[in-house]
Amino acid sequence: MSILRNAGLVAALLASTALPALAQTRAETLRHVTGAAINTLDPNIPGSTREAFGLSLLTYDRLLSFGKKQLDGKWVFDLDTFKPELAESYTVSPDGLKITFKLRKDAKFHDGTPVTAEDVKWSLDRAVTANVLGKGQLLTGSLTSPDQFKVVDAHTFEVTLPKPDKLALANLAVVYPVIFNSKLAKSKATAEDPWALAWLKENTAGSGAYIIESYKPGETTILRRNPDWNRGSAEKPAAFKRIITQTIPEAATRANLVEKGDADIAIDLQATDAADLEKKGKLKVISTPQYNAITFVSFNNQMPPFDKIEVRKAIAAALPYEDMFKAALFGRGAPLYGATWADGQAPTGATFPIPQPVKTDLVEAKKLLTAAGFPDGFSTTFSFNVGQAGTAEPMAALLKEALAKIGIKVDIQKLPDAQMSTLINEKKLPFFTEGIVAWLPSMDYFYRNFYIGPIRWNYSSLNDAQITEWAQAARFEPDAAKYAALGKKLNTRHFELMPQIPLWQPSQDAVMAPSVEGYVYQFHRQIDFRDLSRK
Amino acid sequence: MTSSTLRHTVWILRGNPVTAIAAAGAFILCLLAIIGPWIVPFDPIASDVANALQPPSAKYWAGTDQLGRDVFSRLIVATRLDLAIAASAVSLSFVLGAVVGALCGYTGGRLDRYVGRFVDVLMAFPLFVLAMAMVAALGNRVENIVIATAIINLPFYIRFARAEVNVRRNAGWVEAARASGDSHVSVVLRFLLPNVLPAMAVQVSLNLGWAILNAAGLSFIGLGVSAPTPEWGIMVAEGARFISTGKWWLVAFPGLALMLTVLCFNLLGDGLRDILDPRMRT
Amino acid sequence: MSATPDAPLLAIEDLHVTFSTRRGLVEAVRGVSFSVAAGETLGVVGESGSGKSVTAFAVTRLLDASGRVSQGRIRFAGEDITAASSKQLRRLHGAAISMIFQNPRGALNPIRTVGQQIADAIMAHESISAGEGRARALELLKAVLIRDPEKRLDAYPHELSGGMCQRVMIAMAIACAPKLLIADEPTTGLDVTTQKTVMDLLARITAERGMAMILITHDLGLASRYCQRVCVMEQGKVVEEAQPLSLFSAPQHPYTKRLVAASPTATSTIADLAPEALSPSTVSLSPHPEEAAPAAVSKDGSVVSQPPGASFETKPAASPQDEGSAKKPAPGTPLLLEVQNLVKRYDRGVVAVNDVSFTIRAGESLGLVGESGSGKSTISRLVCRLIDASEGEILFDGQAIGTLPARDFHRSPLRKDIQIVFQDPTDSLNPRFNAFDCIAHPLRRLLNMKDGAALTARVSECAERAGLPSGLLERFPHQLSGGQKARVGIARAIACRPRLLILDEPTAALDVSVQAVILQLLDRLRREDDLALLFVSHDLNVVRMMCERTVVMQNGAIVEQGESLALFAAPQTDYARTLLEAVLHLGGPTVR
Amino acid sequence: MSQLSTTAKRAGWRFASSLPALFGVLVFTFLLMRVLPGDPAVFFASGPTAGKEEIEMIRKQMGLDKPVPEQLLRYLGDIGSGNLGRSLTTGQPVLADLQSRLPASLELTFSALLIALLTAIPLGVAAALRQGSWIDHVVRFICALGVCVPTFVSGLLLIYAFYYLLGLAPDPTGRVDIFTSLPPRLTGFLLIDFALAGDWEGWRAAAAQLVLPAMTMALFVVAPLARITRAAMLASLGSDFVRTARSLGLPPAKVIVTYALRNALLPVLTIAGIVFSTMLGANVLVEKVFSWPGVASYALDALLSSDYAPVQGFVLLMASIFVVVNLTVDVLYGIADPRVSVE
Repeated sequence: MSILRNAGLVAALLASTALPALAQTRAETLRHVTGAAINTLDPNIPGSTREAFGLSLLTYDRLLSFGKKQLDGKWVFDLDTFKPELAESYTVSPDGLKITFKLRKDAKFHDGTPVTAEDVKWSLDRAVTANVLGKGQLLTGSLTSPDQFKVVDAHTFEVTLPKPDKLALANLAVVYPVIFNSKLAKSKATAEDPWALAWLKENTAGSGAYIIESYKPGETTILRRNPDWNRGSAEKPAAFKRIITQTIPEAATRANLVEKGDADIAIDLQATDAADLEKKGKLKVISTPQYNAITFVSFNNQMPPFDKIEVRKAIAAALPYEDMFKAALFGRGAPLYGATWADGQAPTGATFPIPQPVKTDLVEAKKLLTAAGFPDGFSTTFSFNVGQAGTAEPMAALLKEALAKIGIKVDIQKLPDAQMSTLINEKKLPFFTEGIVAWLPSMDYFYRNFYIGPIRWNYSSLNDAQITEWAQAARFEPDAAKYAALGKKLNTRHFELMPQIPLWQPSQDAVMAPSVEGYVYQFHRQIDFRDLSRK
Repeated sequence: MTSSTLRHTVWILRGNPVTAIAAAGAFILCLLAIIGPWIVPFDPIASDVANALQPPSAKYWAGTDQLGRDVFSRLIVATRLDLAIAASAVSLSFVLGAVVGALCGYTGGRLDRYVGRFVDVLMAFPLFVLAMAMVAALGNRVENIVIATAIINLPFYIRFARAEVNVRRNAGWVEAARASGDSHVSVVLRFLLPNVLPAMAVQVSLNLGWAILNAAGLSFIGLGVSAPTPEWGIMVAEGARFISTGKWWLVAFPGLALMLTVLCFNLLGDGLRDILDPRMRT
Repeated sequence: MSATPDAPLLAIEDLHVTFSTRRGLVEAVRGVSFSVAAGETLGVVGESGSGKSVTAFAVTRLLDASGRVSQGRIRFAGEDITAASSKQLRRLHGAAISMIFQNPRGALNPIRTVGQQIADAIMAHESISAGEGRARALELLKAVLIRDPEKRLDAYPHELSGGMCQRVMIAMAIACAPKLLIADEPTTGLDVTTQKTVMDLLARITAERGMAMILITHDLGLASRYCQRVCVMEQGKVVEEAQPLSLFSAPQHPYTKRLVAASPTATSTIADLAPEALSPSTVSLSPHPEEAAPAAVSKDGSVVSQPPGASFETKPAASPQDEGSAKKPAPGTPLLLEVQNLVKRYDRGVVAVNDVSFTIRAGESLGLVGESGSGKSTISRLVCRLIDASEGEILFDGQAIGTLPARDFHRSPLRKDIQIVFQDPTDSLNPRFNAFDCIAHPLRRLLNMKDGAALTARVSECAERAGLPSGLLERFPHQLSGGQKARVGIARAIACRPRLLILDEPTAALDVSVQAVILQLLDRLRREDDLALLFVSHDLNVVRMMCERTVVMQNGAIVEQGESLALFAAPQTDYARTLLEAVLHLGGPTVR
Repeated sequence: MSQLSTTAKRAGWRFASSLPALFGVLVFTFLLMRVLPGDPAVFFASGPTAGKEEIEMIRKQMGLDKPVPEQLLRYLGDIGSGNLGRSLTTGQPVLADLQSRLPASLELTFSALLIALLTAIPLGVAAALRQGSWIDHVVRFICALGVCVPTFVSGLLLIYAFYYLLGLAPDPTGRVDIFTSLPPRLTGFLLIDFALAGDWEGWRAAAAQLVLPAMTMALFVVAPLARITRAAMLASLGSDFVRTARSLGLPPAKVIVTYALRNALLPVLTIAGIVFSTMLGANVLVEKVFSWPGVASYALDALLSSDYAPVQGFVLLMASIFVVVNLTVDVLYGIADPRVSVE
C-alpha cells in the first residue's frame, strides 16, 4: 500500500514537465549535449557531478567570478582577476586580512526577494559548516569558520582571514560558495537538516541568470532566462532565452548531433570526432588545452619496484611520448614532455605544470633499469579506468609495447571507475594513468593537493620532506619573486624524484555552431552559458 | 561415429548446402584459431602510429587502427581468443547443466525443487546485467568473462537437460537398465546423459554464437578483455567510436568477423539438429 | 459423368503409390485394385507396412507431401478423381468421402470445442449460420449417442474419453452425409469394451444412412465381425479378397493362411499360432519393408520360410491342453512369489493399486488382465522392484524383498532372479547400445562378467535361444525390426537366468504374425528354464493360451482370479463377463 | 467460468511460488553488490581534500559502515516500506527514477516485440508452409543474420545510415524531439499519452523516435520467434487434427489459420514472454546507443560507478516484471489452451 502511495506522489511530481509556450525561436535557444548527467541542483552535495557544478553557476550567483584572459589566442578563465557578480565591488585591507564586499542593491532572488548580506552570511556559513563539499575546498583559501564572516549592513559584508591568503578570493569564485536565498532555504530546513541540504538538492533558491524550467536527472535539463538578471558582462540578461542540456551517452551520436546542427554546442566529444569536425570546417571548434589539468602516468612511490627512483626514471625514458600523444589524443592538447632544461633546473617556478625534459631513449632506460637492479626487467600491472578507455587504451597498448623492449612485462588492467578510485584511495595500484584538475591552478595549490600527505589525490603517494616544506612555504609567500624561486626548487625537485610522468594537458574541444560566440574555457571545465551569444 | 552415421551425415550435408558451408566455415575458423598467429602478415600487437587509421589497401587488407596495427592480422589472431572464450564458457555451462539437469530430471523430488528454485532465481535476473555485475565484481579478466557467461547460460542447460531426461526417465530401456542392476546414478550417467547429449550439442552450437556476442557486449561497455589483446568485441567497440568520422573499416571488419562466426555456428546448430532429428525437417 | 446405378461407388484400379525417401523412391502400394459398392462395408486387413492406410490416404489424396500416386486410377461415383484438383477434392472431402482416424483424441483440434469443430465440418460445405451450425452439431452428437450432448457441445477434446472423441469424430465425418466413410483403424488404442460400442455405432450409422464404409484394420476379428467383404493386403498388394466367413474358414493365399492362424481365437493354442516359429533358427517375420532387406521379402519370403510339412489344418486342438496341464506345477511346488495386500498410492491420493494379493508358484504362469488404468502395469513394476509399494508385502522365495527400497534393489542378490520384458520393444532398448551390449549389460552388471570369450558366448547363446541370429548382434535398435527388437528384449531378460519373468504386454505393439512367434518363443523358454511368468496383458485370448491362472483387475483391485480355463469358460463377475463378451473372434457372425 | 477460475488459481499459485525466487534475487543482488570491489563512497567523494573523513562521512551517510548482515536487514526493511534507496548518480530516489524511466523501457520493448512478432510470425508461417523451398532457406538465413549482429553495432549503423547519412530518422536523443511539448503524463507511455491528449503531431514525433531503437531490438529477437513459429507450425501442420480438418474439406485458409496457426501460436506465446523479459533487461546497449532514458541504461551507469541502490532496484524491478510477464503468459495460455487448466 505504501509503495503505491509513494508511487502516486512521485508520478504527480514528475507529471508537470510539459513545455509551455514555445514562443522562443530556435535561435534564442541553445541546445547543449553532454555525455554525463546532472545529479543535483546544489553543487555542495557530496557526489555532485561536474555537470551539476556547471548548472549551479547558471542558477546561482557568487560574490565574484573569475576574469578571463587569452592564452594562445583562446579565452580562458583567469585565476588572478575577478569580476564582481553579486558584489558590486570589494576591497582588501592593506594587511590582506580583511576583505569587504559591497553588494549590488538591485539584485533579487528568483522569487523577487532582494539579496542581502544576511543571505551571503548564511550561504558562506553553510559552505564551511555543513557536511558539504565546500568545506574541504574553502579551507584551501583559509576560509574555515563562520566567525570569519560578518554582516556589516544589509549590503556590506566582511570576510576576515587569519593570514593573508592568495587563494581566498579565488575560493569565493568557485562553485561552492554560491549565494542561497536564506529565507527560503531556512523555511525548508529541519532540525536534522538545518542547512536544508535535502530540499536544495532538488530545488533552487538562487538569483542566477537562469531559472530551472524542467529537470530530469540523466535526461534533460531546460533552463529559462531570468529577465531580471544583470550581473553579466554588459549589465544585461544572458543572451540565450533558453538553454537545453541533454544527456547523450554515446559520444559519436553527440558528434553527429552537433554536425547536423541539431545541437549547438558540445565540449566532451572524442578527440577523433573533434579533429574530424575541425577538418570539415563547417563548425566552430575551439580547442583549449586544459591548462589547469595534467594527464600523467603515475607510480606508487612506496611500492616496489617503483620505490626505486631509477625504475621510475627508466620508465620515463622508455615511453614513446610522441606516438602516445598522437594515438590517444590525435595531437589535441599541450605536451608536457620533450622540453630542454638548460642546467637541469626548471626554467620557471611561477607555474605548474611545465613541460618536462623527458624523451624516449631506450638505451638510457635500459641503463637505468640495470642500475636499479632489474637488468632483466620485471612484471607489473598498468591500470586505467573504463571511463577513460578512449584515450587510455591506445596509450596503455603503446606503453606495454615500449616497456617490453626494456624487459618490463606489463599487464593491462581496465577497471570500472568506482573500483579504480577505491584502489587509488587505498594506494593499492602500483602503476596507472590518471588525470588531475585544479580549479585554482596556482603552483603551490598543485603541490599541496596532489603531492603531499596521505590523501586520495596524492596519487604517487609521494612523501618528500622538502616538497612538503617548500609547498607549505609557498602558500603564504606574498612576494612573487620569492614564490617563483620556491616554485623553481619545487619543479626541479619534482622532476628529479619523478613521482609521476606528466604526459600532456588534453584539449577541451568545444565544438559549436558557427553562430555561437563568446566561449571561454572555465575552471570547472563546463560551459558558462552566460558568456555565450548567437551572432 | 559409425560409418552409417557418417553416410547419413554426408547425405544430409549434400541435401543441405547451407549446413555444409557452415560446417566448412566452422572448420576454417577452428583452423584459423590454431594456425592464425603464424599466417598473419603483420604483428597484431606491434604499433605503427605513423600508419594509423589507414583505409583498406593492398598492404593493409582491412586497414589499420588507431595505433597503426593491421586490422586484418588482428582479426585473424583474435579468432583463437574469441573461440576459446565462447567454447570454454559454453562447455562449462554445458557440462554442469547437463549433469545437474539430468539428475534433477531423473530424480525429481527435493533436489529438483531446490535446483528449480535456483534456476528460477537466475532466470529472474536480467541476464546481461548479471553478467556485467559478475565481471565487475570478479574483475574483467578472460576467465571471469568465461565464468559469467557460463553462469548466465546455466539455467538453459539445466532446464534443457532436465526436460530431455524427464521425457525419457520412464522409457522402457531406463527401467530395463535398473532391472539389469544399474543404480539410479549409473542410469543417469551411463544411459540418460549419452542419449540427451546429441540434442544438447545442437544447443551448444547455437549458444556458441551467443556467447561470443555476449563477450562482445561486455567489451562494448568496457568490461571485456583488456587491450592490446585482439578480440573482436573490443575491436568493434573501439571501432564504434570511429563510425561518426567515417572510418568504417574499424567497425565493419570486426563486425563482419563476429557476424560470420555467429552465423556459422547458428547455421551449423540448425544443421546439426537436422542430422540428429530428421523429423524437424524433410 | 454421372454414376450409373450398378457401377461401384469407389473403384480403385492398379493403384501405385510411391514415397520419395532418403533411400530413393519406395513403392508402398504396388498395384492395388478393389471396389466398394454403395452401402457396402469393405474390410482392408493387413499388418503394419502392408500399405492399407496408404491406400486409404491415396484415395482421399491426404498423403504426406513426399508421397504420390504414381500409377492407376481412382474412380468415385463413376468420376475419375485420380488427377482431381485440390479444389475438386475439397468439395469431395467431408461431403462425399469422409475419414475416421486412429487416435481420435489427436485427430481433434485440442483448442476448439467439439461443437465448433462439428460446425466447421458442416460449414465447409453448406452456408449456414453459426446458430444453425450449433443446432446441427447438437443433432449429430445425439446421433452418435453421446451422453449429455448439450454439455458436450462446449467441451474440449481433452475433457472427453477416447471413445467419446471417436464418437465426435464420427459425428464430424457423417455431418455432410457422405456416401463413403473410410475408417482407418478406428478402434486401435481403445479398450476392448469401448472398441465394441464404437464399432457397433459405426455399423449402425452406416447401415441407417446407407453409407459405404472401408474399414481398415489389422484385426481380423474386427473385420470378420463388421465387414461384408474383406481384402487382405501384404507388401502393398491385395493378396486375397473374399467374404469374411470363407476367408477365415478357408483362406486361400499362404499369407492369409498364416495370418488367420496367427490370430488367437477362443480355442486356439500356442502351437496353433505359427508352427514354423518352433524352430529357433527362424528369422522373425518381417513384412515391413523398412525393417528387412527388400531383396529378402521381394520373393514372397513368408511362404518360403515356412518349413515344409507344417500345415495349419493338421494342428490338433487337443495337444496344447495336454501341454498346458503338463506344465502346470504340482500342488506341492513351493510358492515363488507371494504378493500380500499390495497398495500403491501416488501423490494427490491416486490409488493405482489397491490391496492386491496373489501368488505364483515356481514354473507357474499367471496372467494379469484388465483395461487401461486397471493398475496392471504398476503391479508389474512393483513386483520387479522398480518402484516401492505404499503398503503390503512382496515375498520372493519366502524372503520379503520389499524391505530393501527400490532405489537400492540393484544391489540385492535377488535382482537377477526377477527380470522383465517391456511392452514397447522400441522403447525398451537403449538407442545407443547395439543388440550385443543390450544383452550383455545385465551380465556385466549382475554377474560381473568381463568382456571376453565367455561373455560373447553367453550373449550368443541367449540371442540364439531368443531366436535372434547372431549376425544381428552388431546392429543398433533402429536397424532392427519390431520382432527382432522384442527378441533382444527377451534375450536380455533371460540372460541372467531369472526365476521370475515379468512380461508387461510383451506383444501389444507387434503385428499378429510376429506376436505369434514371440508367444511361442516365450512359452518354449518358460518350459526349458522352468521359469515362472507374470504375464500382463489386455488380450484375453493371449492370456488364456499362455497362463494357467488368471487375475482380472479393474481400477487397481482384483475383481476375479482363478484357473484360466475355468475363468474363461464361466466368468463369475459381471466385469469379467463384459470383458469376455467384447472379445472379437474370427469367424463369428457378421454384424449387419 | 470454471476454466477462468482454475486459471486464476493457477496464476495465484504461480505467483506465490515465485515469491521465494524474488527474495533470492533480492538477497543475491545485494550480496553481489557488496562484493563489487569499488567503494561508492570513494567514488563520490570528489572534493579537493577528499581525505578519510569525507569518505567516512559518505560511507556513514550510505550506511556502509555497518556490517553486511545488518545492511541487508535494513535494506530488506526499506524495501518492505517501499524505499529502494537513493541513486548517487542521479541524486534521486531510486523508486522515482525507475518510475519515470520504466515506461520508456516498456514502451520500447513493447514496440520492439510487436515489430518482431509481426515480422516473425508471417516469416515462420511462410517458411513452414513452403518447407524446404527457397523461402524457407531465405527465412532461416535472415533469422540467423539477425541474431549475429551485436545490437550496439546494428544500432550505431542504423543511426549512421538513417540519421546521419539519409536524414530520415529524427535525432537519436531520447523519446521525443526536445522541441515537441510533452503531453500530460498519464501512463508514461508517450504514444498513449499523446493519443489521449489528441496531439497527433506529437504522437508522430514520438513514434519516429521509437522506430530505430525498436527495430534494433526487434532484429535480434525475430530469429527465435520465427524459428519457434516455424517449428510449431510444422508440428501443427503435420498433426492429426489438421489432417482431419483437411479430410473434412475445410477451406485452406481455415485449416491454416484456425486449425494450424492457432495451435502453433501457443509455444510462440511462451517464447514471446521469455523474449519480452529478456529484452527488457538485456537491451542495456540499445538504450545506451539511442540515449533512451530507460531503466537498463540507468542500471548500467549505476553499476559502473558502484552505485548500489539503482542496480538493486533495477534487478528487483526486472525480476518482478519477469514474474508478472510469466503470470500473464500463464493466464493467456490458460485462456488460449483449455488443456492447461486441467493439469
